[in-house]
Amino acid sequence: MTDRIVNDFSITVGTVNGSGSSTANNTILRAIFKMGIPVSGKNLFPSNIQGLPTWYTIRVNKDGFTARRDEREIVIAINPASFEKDVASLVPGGVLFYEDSIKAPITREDITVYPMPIKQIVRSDPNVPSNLRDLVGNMVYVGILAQMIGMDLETIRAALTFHFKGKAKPVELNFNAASAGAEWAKANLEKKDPYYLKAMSATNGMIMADGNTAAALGAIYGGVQYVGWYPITPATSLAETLNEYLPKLRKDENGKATYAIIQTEDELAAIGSCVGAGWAGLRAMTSTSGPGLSLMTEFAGMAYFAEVPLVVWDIVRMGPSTGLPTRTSQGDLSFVANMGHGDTDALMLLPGSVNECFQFGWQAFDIAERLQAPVFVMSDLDFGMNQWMTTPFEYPDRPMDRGKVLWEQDLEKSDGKWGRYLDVDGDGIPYRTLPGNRHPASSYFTRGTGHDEYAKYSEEPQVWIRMMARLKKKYETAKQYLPKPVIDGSGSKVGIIAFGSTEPAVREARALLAEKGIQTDFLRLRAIPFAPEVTDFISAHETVYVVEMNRDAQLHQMLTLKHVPQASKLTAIAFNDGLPPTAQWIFNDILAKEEK
Amino acid sequence: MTDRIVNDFSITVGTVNGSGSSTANNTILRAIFKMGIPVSGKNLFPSNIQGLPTWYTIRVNKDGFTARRDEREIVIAINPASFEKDVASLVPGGVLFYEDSIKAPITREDITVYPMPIKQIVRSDPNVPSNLRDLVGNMVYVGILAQMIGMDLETIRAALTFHFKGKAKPVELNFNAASAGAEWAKANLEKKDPYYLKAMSATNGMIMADGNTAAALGAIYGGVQYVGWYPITPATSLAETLNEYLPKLRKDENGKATYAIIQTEDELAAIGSCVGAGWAGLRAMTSTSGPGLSLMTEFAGMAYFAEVPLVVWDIVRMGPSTGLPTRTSQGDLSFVANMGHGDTDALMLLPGSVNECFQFGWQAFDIAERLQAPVFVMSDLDFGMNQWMTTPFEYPDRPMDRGKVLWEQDLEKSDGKWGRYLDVDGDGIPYRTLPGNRHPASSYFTRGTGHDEYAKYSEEPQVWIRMMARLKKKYETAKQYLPKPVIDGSGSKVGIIAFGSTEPAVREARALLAEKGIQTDFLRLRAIPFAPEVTDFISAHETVYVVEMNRDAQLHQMLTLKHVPQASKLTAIAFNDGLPPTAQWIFNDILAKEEK
Amino acid sequence: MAQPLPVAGANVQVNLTGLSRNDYRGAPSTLCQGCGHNSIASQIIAACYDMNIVPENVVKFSGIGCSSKSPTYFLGRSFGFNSLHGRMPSIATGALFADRTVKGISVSGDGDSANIGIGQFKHMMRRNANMLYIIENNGVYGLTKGQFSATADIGLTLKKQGTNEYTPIDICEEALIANASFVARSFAGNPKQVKELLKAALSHKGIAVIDIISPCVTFNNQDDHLHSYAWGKDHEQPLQEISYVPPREEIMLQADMQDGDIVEVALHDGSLIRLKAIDPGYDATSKLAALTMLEKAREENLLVTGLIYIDEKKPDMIAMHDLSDRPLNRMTESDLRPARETIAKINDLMF
Amino acid sequence: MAQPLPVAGANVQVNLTGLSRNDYRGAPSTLCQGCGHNSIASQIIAACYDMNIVPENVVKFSGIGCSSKSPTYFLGRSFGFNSLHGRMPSIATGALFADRTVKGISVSGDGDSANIGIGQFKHMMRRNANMLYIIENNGVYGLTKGQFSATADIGLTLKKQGTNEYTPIDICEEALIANASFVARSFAGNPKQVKELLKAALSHKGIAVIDIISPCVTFNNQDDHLHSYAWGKDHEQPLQEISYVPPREEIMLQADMQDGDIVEVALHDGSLIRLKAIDPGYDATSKLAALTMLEKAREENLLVTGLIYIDEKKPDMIAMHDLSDRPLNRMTESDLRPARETIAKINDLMF
Ligand SMILES: Cc1ncc(C[n+]2csc(CCOP(=O)(O)OP(=O)(O)O)c2C)c(N)n1
Ligand SMILES: Cc1ncc(C[n+]2csc(CCOP(=O)(O)OP(=O)(O)O)c2C)c(N)n1
Ligand code: SF4
Ligand code: SF4
Ligand SMILES: [Mg+2]
Ligand SMILES: [Mg+2]
Repeated sequence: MTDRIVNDFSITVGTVNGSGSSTANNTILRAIFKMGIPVSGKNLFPSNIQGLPTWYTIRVNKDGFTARRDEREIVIAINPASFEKDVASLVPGGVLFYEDSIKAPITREDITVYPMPIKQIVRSDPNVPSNLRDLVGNMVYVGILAQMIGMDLETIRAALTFHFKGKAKPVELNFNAASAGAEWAKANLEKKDPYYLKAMSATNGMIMADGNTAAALGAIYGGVQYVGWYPITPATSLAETLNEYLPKLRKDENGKATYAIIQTEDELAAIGSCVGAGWAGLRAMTSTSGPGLSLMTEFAGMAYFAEVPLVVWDIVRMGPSTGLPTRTSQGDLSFVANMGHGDTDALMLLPGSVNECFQFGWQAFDIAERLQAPVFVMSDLDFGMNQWMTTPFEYPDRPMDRGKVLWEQDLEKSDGKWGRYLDVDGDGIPYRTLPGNRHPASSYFTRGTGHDEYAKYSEEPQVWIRMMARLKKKYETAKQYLPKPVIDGSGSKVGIIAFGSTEPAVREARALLAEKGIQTDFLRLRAIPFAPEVTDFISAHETVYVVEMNRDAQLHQMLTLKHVPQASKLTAIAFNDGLPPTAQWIFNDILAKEEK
Repeated sequence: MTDRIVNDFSITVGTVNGSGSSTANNTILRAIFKMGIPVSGKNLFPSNIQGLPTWYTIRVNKDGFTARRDEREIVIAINPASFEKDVASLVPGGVLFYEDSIKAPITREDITVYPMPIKQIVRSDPNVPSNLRDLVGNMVYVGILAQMIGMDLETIRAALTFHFKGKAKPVELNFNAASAGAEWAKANLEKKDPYYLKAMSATNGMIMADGNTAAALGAIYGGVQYVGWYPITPATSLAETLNEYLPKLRKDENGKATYAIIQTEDELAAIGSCVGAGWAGLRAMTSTSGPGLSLMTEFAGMAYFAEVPLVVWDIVRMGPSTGLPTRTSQGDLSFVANMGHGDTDALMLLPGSVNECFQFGWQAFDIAERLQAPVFVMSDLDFGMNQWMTTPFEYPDRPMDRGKVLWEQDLEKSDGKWGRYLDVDGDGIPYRTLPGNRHPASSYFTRGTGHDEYAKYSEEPQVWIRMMARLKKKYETAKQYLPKPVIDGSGSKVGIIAFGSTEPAVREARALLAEKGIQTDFLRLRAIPFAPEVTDFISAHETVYVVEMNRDAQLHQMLTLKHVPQASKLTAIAFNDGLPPTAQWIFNDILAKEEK
Repeated sequence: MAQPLPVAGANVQVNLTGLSRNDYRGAPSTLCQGCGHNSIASQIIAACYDMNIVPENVVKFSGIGCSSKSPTYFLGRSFGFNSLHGRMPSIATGALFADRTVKGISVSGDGDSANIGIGQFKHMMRRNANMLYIIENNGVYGLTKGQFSATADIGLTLKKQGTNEYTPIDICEEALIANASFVARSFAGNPKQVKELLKAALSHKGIAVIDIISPCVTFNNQDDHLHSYAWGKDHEQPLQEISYVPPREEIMLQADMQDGDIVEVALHDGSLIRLKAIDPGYDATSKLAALTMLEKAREENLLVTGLIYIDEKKPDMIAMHDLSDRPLNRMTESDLRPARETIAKINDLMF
Repeated sequence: MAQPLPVAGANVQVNLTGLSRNDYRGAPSTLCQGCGHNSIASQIIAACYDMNIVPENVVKFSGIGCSSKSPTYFLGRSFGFNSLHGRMPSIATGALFADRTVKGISVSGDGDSANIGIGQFKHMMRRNANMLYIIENNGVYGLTKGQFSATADIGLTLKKQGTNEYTPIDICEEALIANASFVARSFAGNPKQVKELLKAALSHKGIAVIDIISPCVTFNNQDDHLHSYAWGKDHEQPLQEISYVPPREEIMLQADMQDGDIVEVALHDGSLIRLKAIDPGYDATSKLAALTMLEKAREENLLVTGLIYIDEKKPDMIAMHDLSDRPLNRMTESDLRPARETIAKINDLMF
């Protein structure tokens, strides 16, 4: 037998959706996390509710590289429909756990095979009601796996207790099933494979959360007051989390709501109501994905032009069109950058971790109100719907920035003299008043049509030019309010620019490249328009690889346009098949280009 | 008195909309055209129905330069509200005709002034019913102008006969008013200004038409079968012209319609119904402008991805948002190029004359069906709603291209074997069948979600990659089916690239530059994606100015991205205040840059 | 709360809030002369003046169209939002959460609300926001020069459009079956009724829809078709004579109300709508009666006007959301950001 | 015209077109077990088989949702278009002009047609396209995991959503007042009625709406709320016993139809719907009766099912557009491009 392989492998569970296996799979993930071992879990699920093949991939890595890998060392095969494919997907020397009622032949000789009599084991527990047997059965494979790779049963209990919010009954039921599995394995299986878990302390002080939860919580700490939304995968859970936590965190002195959430009739109304709320002075947000975003186009253009603050979370899924609703992508950048007819500009925030989903959750409102503009936060399905390790969420480190708002007393001071679209401060950002202001000079008339500095309708050519030039200026000003890129480097010749959920894969790819002698610096972009630091980074490197998950190298295009004289340095590493990227893919592609 | 200035000046009528002056103004335009003198007319109107200031500008130019000019040699001032501004707008030495009931003081000494007692003259004709006096009054200034600058009264009659479709009564009524005006002027006004018209034969064999009419007629000759539309300025008249001409030109043997036109409930339904019709094998089109286009985003993405042919006419007006509904722009390029979430591509046709509006009217269908994709024809308000001189419309010079469609007999031959998204020919374009095909193997299931070569739903990563790569290939193939650029040049160092309605201004600016010793070559772009000729043109020049009507130099950006190594050659000449560009503006800008 | 502008000169007549009629006007209209929309704007001005409404307590909303322009022409001292075609309801929904003491007055057109906007219209009814929703219904698209709207008469022939083949949408029926809490119909040619209905609607808490037939004199004013002044004059049949009795006013029957079948409806603010039934027995609190009446009116080719339906008990949007009594848009960080100590608890809730 | 596939083996039962029931099936369902939508798909298969419909003569349309997936699961030999959320009606509108001999069968959900799609739904009714329009109504969004739709019961409490405060939209009322020409309601738990109504609807020329209560067993199947099997079973009250009599079949009363109040409605293709009134005197040709019945059913908390309204005389979309008798999508250049000589005339029409 080969040497032990400890805390460095991937586990894939092949099952069907709607079968309750997500509890089991999350339990494995959490149990490993509780053992202090860096871990990640990715759910690869179909766009339906019940009965189709689903895979859950867990990566355990002692060095903290938790990007998805294509290689599967351990496969737990529960689904007869995908069995053949699942078996074939194992690396040589890999391990197959399988539900022993699957009768398909296993022809591979290079793997270790453990059959699991799950149904039998469940039936042997008289405490499991017959209608729950299938559900609870999933915990049996958790127990068997635990026994075979050395997962701590107590961490399983902790995971279950969390999952069932402490409710003793389901915890016991499920824990017993896991224990039964473990006992059975102990008695019946002989360890023949090299894969082991061993407790560490690498996750101490960390938490696990998904990006949508983090975003929703961040928004609550950002003082969100209005949510207009429409369900769509993978954005739904963001609004549903607001629904869950807002009532707990945000009541006034009389126990009444300081916010309103409306599930509108569609996405046009979702963003429309945010435009209304943002205009009227509420911190307004919506969350959506591709098709919904496309429907928001007309209002996005209006919010840009009438200068209304609001926040749009785009949890990107694979487009174009309905595309792959349950697959991840970074393919909406170009669209958002040009969202709406006529000349526009867009402010985009690009969170690069679940913790940043929380941070940008509150910061997005400050930015939107400061700049009186829609802010698009570009998350994705991988962030939004998967559990990630993260440092704990931190309380906002600065007071809210409500931007330039004039109330009654301000107008009294200025004798009621003000102009809604007047560039008083020379930064392109005008002042605004809010409905409900009772000063008789407070009101103005808002429109998406041409208007002058005093919000009066105007078709004057010069007025139009002035307003559009001021908007351009405002988007220049924006750069100082946007999160700066995060740069990790020490003067290498090769630079990498990436953003969002590719971060772990890029980090790991850099390590792989370093092993080959290729040192790289890394700029993680956090906002568009680009900060000056981005230009400096490009200037400071001989080659800059731009890594992203889309077909057309959208960020690469945007960087090229802004850095024409240096454009030849910029090399696109763009690929998108719906799966989170692997470090290997990035590594291979850069290596090939470096060796050319 | 200075020398005569013959056939080279601009006339502006300052009036109010809804007052019936458009008949009068069009009459002037047409009468001059009938005199064989090159002429253009631009209506500068507000976004309401009645009572606000409106200007109609006519440019007469013997050399055929008919772009708008800022300079006004002759002003006819009918509107008291804009009187002061109108008087101020005259060039020194200019001529003011004004309604003499306007009592404002005229302080300028450097102009010739002709008061016009319009009301009196109208009242003196007992044949004019009192309720028509205001309307007919407009013709009085036409007559006075005619008399003073030497416009032929018979050409006025010809223009009126056309306008009233030969109906004798209104023709007489209006003609008499013009005659009365002319007679009055002859008797009472003494010519003191230098501006004269003189008959030429420069417009022989030409016609006058607006771009929307041309587009509609072109579409009819292209066999349009389905029109789903929603009213919006400046696109409305396109669909209304289809409404007018289709019944005349397109009945079957029983007098029944071979087409359907539906004014849908909104633009989502307009394009949606075109997607349905195009999918089912009809030549389908819609026409819209900015706000409507934004609403079409989700369907545009679907048509791209599900590969449905249809034609969208975008009669561009000033955006973003509702913007300036009655002002012109070329500001939708970037939006259309990125229309829809996810990775997309767009086919755009860019007509550069009213005649090309007709040509692209029919060609767009061939291209859409050949490529199984939406085709966006980017016209604008200046084309769409103004009268332009043009060579006559020509009958299509080639048979219809219905693209790759399989009917019953085709499937019989292939034994029913085919795949909707199979790249049989290696050009990225698959074959399709149409509902109503009765072969039992003909049907397939269309969706905006991921699908394989046989149109089956698929979430397979490799399938997705394959399909998206084939789409990319298809858009490469597209170049050979799109209209090539028109190039005018002879090896100058300086090139100009422009498209659409800026053509006359560019042409004139080139003449002005040539006078300054700057020879230029001109590439008029007619389609996106770019043909190889565009690249050749850029390669062949030292400097290339990209002229366009928008703030952000959108075409310049697109050219830059496709020509990064040569990008430093490309210089943006971009400006958009809602008015059609003048040659002077282009000339000044290029000259300043050339002299730097 | 209000800060009324000083009244210029002593001889200007003012209402109880110290404002003159002028303070309720807006910019001069740029609509066509004779357009029904202008006459409605005048009645809005009159109703607000009569009701002593403080303009700063109102927010105006509209979509796109000639009708949707009209908020520019009244209540120049109120905030206004001329939004997108067909999307006014969504804008209003969000905005009306900002300050619950502010009343919404919105104007839309038949194209705006029955064509492109019918979806937002229907769902706005369900939310029952505290807003007067006027549809200035002329059967055509005025601003784009005379295409059929969804309320156009079947068989109507227009110049460039040919003949309308589609059965019209009845805005009041649409509002009713979507459970709107106040539904009325009126006619721009009957300004007195328009005004009284506006007052009643402004006192209603929740969504108040008034479908006002408002002829487009430029594109659709054919004597033999609904949406013309002539047809309206000939075929109008008011359901009731309506008078609005402000809160705290002595409740006394006016002379012309003495005989006949008088019904009074109490509104939440203490005001009353007094209805002298012309169609005796018509019960404006019954949805079924309302639907029946509308269907019969359609069959008999009548323009029945008046208060069609009212439900004073339906909770409005603010109540449904159990909203704070304080205006949300005046809340500050201390109201909106959970206390520092909560963050640890939140982290504990994660795994 | 049809090219029926050869039938495998002699013992397979076939209908008059020579097709077996299998020829009407689609791909295996990927919906949840027990989902109402599956049972409706089975009845579509059964009805089409019984009616000897040639699958190639049908085009399927849907929006997005669990319900909208179901066209994959029936009539695998028909063309189909799974379109965008809420936008099926527009797709169908355009497509149904292509070949007038093709019948549309569409499936939508309550979210798809009453929330995002209510606008397209309403305007589809007005166009009266020749299409069966099924709404598989479960009061929730199934595919996005159980949010309230616009048809959700007021007071319904769902896991993550809390309690629904909004009054529901009644799809049949919506269809009726938009002047749909065929409106019915049924219940997935009453497959026999579903099937007969489907047959009647498929024979109707024009838009035929069937609102079918189709429980979502995963997210909304609470015994005490509409949209559950249990509630439906307890509260269903059929208006009639319905049987569909194909054209040319001998018209004979079946035994169980012998007594009672029998009404027959003739459809354009010569078939009949035979209604044995359970609610005697109910007149399915009266819009007012239909509205009254629906309002009463709502008040009395009943699930009234059956044929609610039918108007066989309303011209359908093809007729309204005076369309050629030949399929438009088989026309060629000679039909579609005006003759060469016309171009000179056109140029003459310009100035
Ligand atoms: C998305 C969009 N589509 C089309 C238009 C063009 N448009 C402006 S007003 C209007 C119709 C208005 O009709 P209605 O609401 O009845 O108002 P009216 O002018 O008759 O008062 C249309 C179609 C637009 N502004 N936006
Ligand atoms: C534009 C858009 N918004 C949102 C979605 C996400 N979505 C998919 S199905 C669905 C709801 C479907 O509900 P319903 O029509 O009732 O069908 P059911 O699943 O209940 O049968 C939603 C919101 C989408 N696909 N497109
Ligand atoms: S066009 Fe019609 S609706 Fe518009 S302002 Fe004129 S009369 Fe009124
Ligand atoms: S989630 Fe509900 S609607 Fe969707 S398939 Fe399952 S039971 Fe049917
Ligand atoms: Mg209207
Ligand atoms: Mg549903």
